[in-house]
Amino acid sequence: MSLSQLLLTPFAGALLVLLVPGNYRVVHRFIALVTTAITALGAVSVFAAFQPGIAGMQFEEQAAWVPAAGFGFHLGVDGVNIGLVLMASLVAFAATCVSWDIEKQPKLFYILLLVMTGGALGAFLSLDLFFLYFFNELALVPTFIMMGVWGRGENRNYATFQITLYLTLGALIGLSGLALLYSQSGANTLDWVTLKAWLAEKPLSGHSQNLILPLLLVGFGTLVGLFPFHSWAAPGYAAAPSATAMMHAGVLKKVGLYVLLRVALPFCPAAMNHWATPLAVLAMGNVLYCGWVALRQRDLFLLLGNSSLAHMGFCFLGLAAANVIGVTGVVLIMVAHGLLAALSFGLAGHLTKVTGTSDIDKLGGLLKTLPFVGGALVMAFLAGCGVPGFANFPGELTVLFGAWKSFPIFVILAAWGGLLIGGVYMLRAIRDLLHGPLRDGSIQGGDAGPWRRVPFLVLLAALLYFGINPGSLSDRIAPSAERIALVKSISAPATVAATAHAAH
Amino acid sequence: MIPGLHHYLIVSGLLFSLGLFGVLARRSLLVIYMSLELMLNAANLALVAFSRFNNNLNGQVMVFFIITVAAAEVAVGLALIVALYRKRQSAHVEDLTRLKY
Amino acid sequence: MDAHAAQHAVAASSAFSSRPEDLAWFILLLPLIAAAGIAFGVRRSPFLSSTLSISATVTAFILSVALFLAFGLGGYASSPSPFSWIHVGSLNVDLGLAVDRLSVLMLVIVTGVSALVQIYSTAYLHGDPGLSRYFGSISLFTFSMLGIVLADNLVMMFVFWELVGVSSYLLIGFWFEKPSAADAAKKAFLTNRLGDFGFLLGILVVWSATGSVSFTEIGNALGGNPTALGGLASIAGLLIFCGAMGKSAQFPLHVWLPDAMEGPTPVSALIHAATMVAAGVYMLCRSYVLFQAPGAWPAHLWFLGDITALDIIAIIGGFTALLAALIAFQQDDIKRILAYSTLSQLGYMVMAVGCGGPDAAMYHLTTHAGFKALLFLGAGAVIHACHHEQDIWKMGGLWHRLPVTFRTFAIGTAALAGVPILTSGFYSKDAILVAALDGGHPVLFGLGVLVAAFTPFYMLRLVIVAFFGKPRTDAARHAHEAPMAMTWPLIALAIPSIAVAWFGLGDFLSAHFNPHFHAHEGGGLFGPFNHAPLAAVFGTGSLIFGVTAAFGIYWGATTDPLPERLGLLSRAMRNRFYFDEVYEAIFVPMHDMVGRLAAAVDRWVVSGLGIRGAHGSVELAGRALRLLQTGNLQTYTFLFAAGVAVVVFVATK
Amino acid sequence: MNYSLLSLEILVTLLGVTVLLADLWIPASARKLLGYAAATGAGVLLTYAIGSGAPADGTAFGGMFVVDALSNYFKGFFLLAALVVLLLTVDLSDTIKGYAEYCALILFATVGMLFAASANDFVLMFVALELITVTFFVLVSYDRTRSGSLEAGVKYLIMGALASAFMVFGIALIFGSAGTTNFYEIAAHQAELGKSPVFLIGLALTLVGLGFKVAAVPFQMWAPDVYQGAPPLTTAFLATGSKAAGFALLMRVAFSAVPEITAHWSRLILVIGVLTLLYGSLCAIPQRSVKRLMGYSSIANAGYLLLGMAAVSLSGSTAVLTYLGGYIFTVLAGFAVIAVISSRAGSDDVSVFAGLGQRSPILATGLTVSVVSLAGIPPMAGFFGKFLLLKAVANHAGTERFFLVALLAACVGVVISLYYYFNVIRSMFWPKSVPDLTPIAVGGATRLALVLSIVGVFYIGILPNSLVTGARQAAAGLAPQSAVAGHAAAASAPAAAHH
Repeated sequence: MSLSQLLLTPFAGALLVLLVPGNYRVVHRFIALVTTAITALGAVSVFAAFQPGIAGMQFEEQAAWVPAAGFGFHLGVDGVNIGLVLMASLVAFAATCVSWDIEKQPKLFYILLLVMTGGALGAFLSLDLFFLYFFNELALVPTFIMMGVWGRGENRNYATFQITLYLTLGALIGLSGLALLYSQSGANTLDWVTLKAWLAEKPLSGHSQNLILPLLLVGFGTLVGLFPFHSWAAPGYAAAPSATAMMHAGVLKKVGLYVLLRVALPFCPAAMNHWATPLAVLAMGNVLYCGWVALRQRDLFLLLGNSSLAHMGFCFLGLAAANVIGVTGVVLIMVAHGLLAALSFGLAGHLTKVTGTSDIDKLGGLLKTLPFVGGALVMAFLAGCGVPGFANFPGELTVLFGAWKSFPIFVILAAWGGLLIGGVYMLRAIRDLLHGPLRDGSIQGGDAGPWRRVPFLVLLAALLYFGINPGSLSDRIAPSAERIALVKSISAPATVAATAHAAH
Repeated sequence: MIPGLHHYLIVSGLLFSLGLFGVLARRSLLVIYMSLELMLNAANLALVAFSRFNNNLNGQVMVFFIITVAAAEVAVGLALIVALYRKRQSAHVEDLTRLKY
Repeated sequence: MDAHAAQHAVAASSAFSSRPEDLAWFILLLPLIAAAGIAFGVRRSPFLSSTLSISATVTAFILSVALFLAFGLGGYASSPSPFSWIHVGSLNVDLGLAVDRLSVLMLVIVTGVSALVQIYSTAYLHGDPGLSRYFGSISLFTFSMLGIVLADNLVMMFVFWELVGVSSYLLIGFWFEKPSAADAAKKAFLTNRLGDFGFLLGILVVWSATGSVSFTEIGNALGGNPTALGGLASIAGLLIFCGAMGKSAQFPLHVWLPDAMEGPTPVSALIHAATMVAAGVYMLCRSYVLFQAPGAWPAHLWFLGDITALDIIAIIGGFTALLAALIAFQQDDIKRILAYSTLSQLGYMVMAVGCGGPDAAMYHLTTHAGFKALLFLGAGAVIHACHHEQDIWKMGGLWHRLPVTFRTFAIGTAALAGVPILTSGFYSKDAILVAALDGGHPVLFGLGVLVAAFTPFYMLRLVIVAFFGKPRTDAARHAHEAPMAMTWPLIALAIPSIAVAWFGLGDFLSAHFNPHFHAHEGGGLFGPFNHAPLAAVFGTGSLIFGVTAAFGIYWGATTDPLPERLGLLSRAMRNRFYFDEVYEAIFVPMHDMVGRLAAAVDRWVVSGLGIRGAHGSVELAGRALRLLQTGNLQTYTFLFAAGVAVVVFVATK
Repeated sequence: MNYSLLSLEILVTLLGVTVLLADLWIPASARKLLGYAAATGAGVLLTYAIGSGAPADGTAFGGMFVVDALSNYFKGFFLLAALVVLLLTVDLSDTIKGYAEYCALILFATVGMLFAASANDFVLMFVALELITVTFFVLVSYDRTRSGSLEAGVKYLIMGALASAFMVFGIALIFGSAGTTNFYEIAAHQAELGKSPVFLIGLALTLVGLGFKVAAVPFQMWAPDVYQGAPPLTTAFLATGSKAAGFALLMRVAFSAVPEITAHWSRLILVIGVLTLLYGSLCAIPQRSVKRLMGYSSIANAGYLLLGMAAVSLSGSTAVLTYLGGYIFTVLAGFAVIAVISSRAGSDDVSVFAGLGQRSPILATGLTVSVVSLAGIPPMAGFFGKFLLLKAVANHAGTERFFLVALLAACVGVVISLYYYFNVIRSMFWPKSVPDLTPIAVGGATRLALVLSIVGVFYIGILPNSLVTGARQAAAGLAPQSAVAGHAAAASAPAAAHH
């Protein structure tokens, strides 16, 4: 399956759903499900066909689009995005599965979901930064609409308003950054490969870099929920329907990081060095501050939202480290967290549907009545506090290793946040939600039936596979990471004096 | 003494300001409209003066255009104002504030 | 990269070649397979689950013994070529197995105890609805534990370290509906996490200094340049030790172990006697090479002078041993007495490592694994017999009602107390005392002797109160012997408690740590008295002292006479010296307070002022600005003229 | 002289006259035919204009009238706007008193726009503008029964007359100081003219007149009232044709008459642009009347376009032209729907659009596409246009703080605009209160017009290449080289950004 076919599948599906009259609800669901399933299989095949150990792009496809303005349609995967593509398509499939019983305007819902999927895939696949942005916007808009229409909770309108405002502004600021890149580079193109070659010849002036990087960091950082631009995230996910939360928290959120990896790191190296420490500080804001906020949350979705923000902190730390280990770690986390976030929000959604509340204080002992969902949720929570065997662990470990040389103190803080703060709120959630005696009113329905388990099992399987065998990812990532990393692979062993000095 | 270009310009400038003042200060649509015509004529005066002193007739051609256009404008304008008066029994700007904010 | 790929291929091809050490792979994976089989296959049937799990473990045990005999005695370290786990830049982590004397010995212990415990559990937990889950978790635990044992690099050890934490979390919280159990599980996991935090940092320090995480490579690096760790040598050692502190429940992280007794008793026998808690000590021995490096401190910690990491470890160990023993004096819950005794013994082992006697520590670990598991299982049998009564003062006179349990329990006690010649405990404890002497720690030696006197005291207190005298409750009165499935694991465990000593295990271990080691002539059963009479005599003396004291105080007692004799001190002992209270009072509120603060800031400042503020001001600006559009032509013309003025002014300026 | 250059203008005039005369014979019952005829005529002329019939470049009336890439580019869009609006009139013909005259006036206004596109002399510029304005006085107040319409008409009349008074005075001063009113001749002497304050004042006053046309702050006051009061179709034509004509002239004057002075004024234009877009976006937030909302939105869009002009670069002008192209389709699609609904309901309050999703999918689609495109969201035309504009501004943001600020202000403006645009969508598909759900019948002509504009919006959004190429040629024909040179002096933009 070629990349363009992979990209077109969801849109084709959306068109198909559009053509089927509104009252054939089952057909809509079926089409959506099949489409995403095909997409997922295609992504798996691409992932399998992808050759590890090659740094450059693979399966490239190119077409002129607006030569007058220097935009082209350019698809391709390297180590940085191949894993994300796979993750995105898996999550999309899961999201379609969990939205099986959408009652209100299912047709529109599935169309939006498919457009969202296509947009996300397009953002990850496009090597022309214009199209990257284009597809990202294309995927964001359905998010807002889905939240506004199918969202839950009384303050969903405000949450929708907030997330729309935040993400659009963030995206636009990021876009300004890209536009500046376009003009400052003088390459008269936004094609990443061309730019990379061009800027290798004549890099951006320090002035331009210091102009572009802040815009990129603030803009795309906002899309990721970089502290202090994060407050849209938790309430947003609390208000979003499961599928939307899964897609956004899992997939779309990563686009921001992806752009930072692709653009900020290789194109603004000097500025990146200059901004590394502030960025690391903000990363601590995510890891510690959001972690502490999560400690206080008594709403399941708010808890998950804040914890996913905390995870993003590790990504920013790796980004700040900017060496091949850190970058690889960032990508590992992006993939892992995508799967994990989707899993958690999917399960939380199911749980909320069954029990009718997401208030942890009203629930308890659910493991008894919902063995599958409960068990899966336990696994999700454990994965969330960095337990080995799940994909998050190697990612966070790698980031810590990568950042150790540059930011020992921040690594110590991050380890504290990940191992302890994370452990505390995750285990507290298990304790209050699943363990202990059954609370009254917790139960109105049953566990997930065999079919309902499929999405969760798929995500869990992926999490475990990459957790047990992270090499399958890292061997693909590392060579490409080497290309965009600033600090090339650390020469070991470093001088002990330096380390000793750095550590204190 | 022989009036020079600047004399004409000063007069036309005065006329223009007069017209503008009328537009800004008066309440009756008709008066305002007359003041506007005054402003146009101030421009005409300036044009004529310029073309006379630059020995360049284009300016006077322009004047003819302006007069014609102004005539058309007046025709339409007065028709409108009359129609409005018929409708509201008033041609005062302060009665003309249904569309706002 | 290609190099890695090639290596990877080699690994894959050669991993299961016919070399004996490759058996280790099967030993490691069997329990995992069992766990997976239970999770995805026979979950529905408790019987199948237990059978699957037990058979897997037993097979693993047999293989371990085979491996032990195959070359364990030959004693050469070797490791199957690794699978690549993650290779990025200078971070290379392989999943390789270290198969040497240490690990094969541990393999035998872990698989053996695990097998017995599982057999025992079939009867102990008979009819429990969660039985399949239980066996699944226990298989997972066994797998993780074996992983720790076999890991040949720090990261892999950390991975399985965490997994052990998780699986013990599942086991302790097996009865998760019980709030106390759920809390205990949480506490155990988080306390361990605190230790792991240090462990992880330790790994980072070592990696950045030596450029590798593999034990052999680190060993080579340090061998080539002993000061490779530079100023961080001692710090690194202590950080690694933090991990041990967590798992082996050393002061100040010891608080989780007693609470962990909320889990099913067999679990306590497995986790809190033989395996998990031993992991800390094992890890210290495994990474002993780090501690042999000359200690050094960063510049501004100069005041620590030439105190080495080992010294600190020894002190912590000794202190834990004493503290736990004292607390054990005044516990009434049979399992808690054993728990604190375990703490005390672990402190002993850690102290041994600190005194430079890892072989002694491993020796005691081995013997202790046997008899402490025995004691726990025995306690389980007692509890089972007394309908889940755990207070020893509510028992009494059980010795003739539970003959098998009593005899085996007595043997266990003897071994723990260290009865000379007969029991294994004597030799291993003696080894530790010797290590303390040789290591030049007279104070710690004295402390060791003291603990050696306390141990028989509180154990005999338990035995006398629980098994002798008159039954004090109906439960005790109608107690009856446990079924076969429970009794013969006791018997099976009783054997090593006596017999281990006869195979010169100590020399076997010493030879591992010290290549130039050759056994003392005139070894055998009376060896200790020959070559280190001081330690042996003191050990025996302390035993006699403890025993007499115990008989003197408790023989025939119906209530505990100590409180009025010791008064305040005994209250403190009873309340575990208030450690939990202090922690509850400090750490938990600290994080919660910060959390509350952060949440408030997030709610009111960031999203409150930031977002709602921006939103409000924009909306307000809109509503204000549109008022300009009065609809009055006069306003319009005026603004127009003003605009013209401004534009003309700016344009011509 | 070569009349073929004026062929379009002549033909459209004839078409208008024909419609007027035909009205005398055709029975009232068959009035629709007039609309169809006018529309078909416009359509034919459109195909003729963008097809082979496009006259070769050249000048007439002694250089007053020029035909070049720019004029052809705009003329295409003027005819298109006329065509769509005329199509829309067909189904509403019963509601329009004096239908034939209405069509004819639209055509005459179109003639004015065509001339404007070709004006190369201040005199012709004035005449063309007045032709447009005076026609629109009538068109705006055409619905004489509604006092709103009359009020709007009078307001437009007064403000328009005021603007043209200033402009005429300005032209007088220009003539006085330059001795000519021809753009090329002025361009030739702009160096010394740039120093004469009289000339600068005159130029400023002239630009004021154009600023009024495009509704730029501080000359935007009329726009909301007129947009709201005028008949919807008039508003549609006002928002597309008239505005585009304003920009056509603005670009001519700025880039082919006085490029260097424009380069010096780029900051002034930039500031005006920022104020305009912020004013439009902010005031639009609390609006209930959709037509008034569109009025403010058109102010905001004028702001974005001015930013593009302020860049004073080829890429900037290209962006402006591209954006205008997409904007015309977008606005037409929106007003098509507004016209149908408001003429049905007699009101244009947002609540009238409630539940449109169920009532008439095609209308709902039309308005949604329009609004979403206005909000600048892919894959609509608005997105690409805005992107090009931001890019053009960004070209200088590297060197000039002003432009960086403008860039961020534009971002903020877009975000604000999302807010009110999505209100419209929400009320269409997810109304707060349950509206009447009687389906709305949509006539064939309206459908055609809608489909035309919707397809246009998507086409430009997804395959913008042809449009961008055209716009680029048009901008290049605008003597941009000197503009670039002038600009390079003023803002020293990286040369690579221009080609």
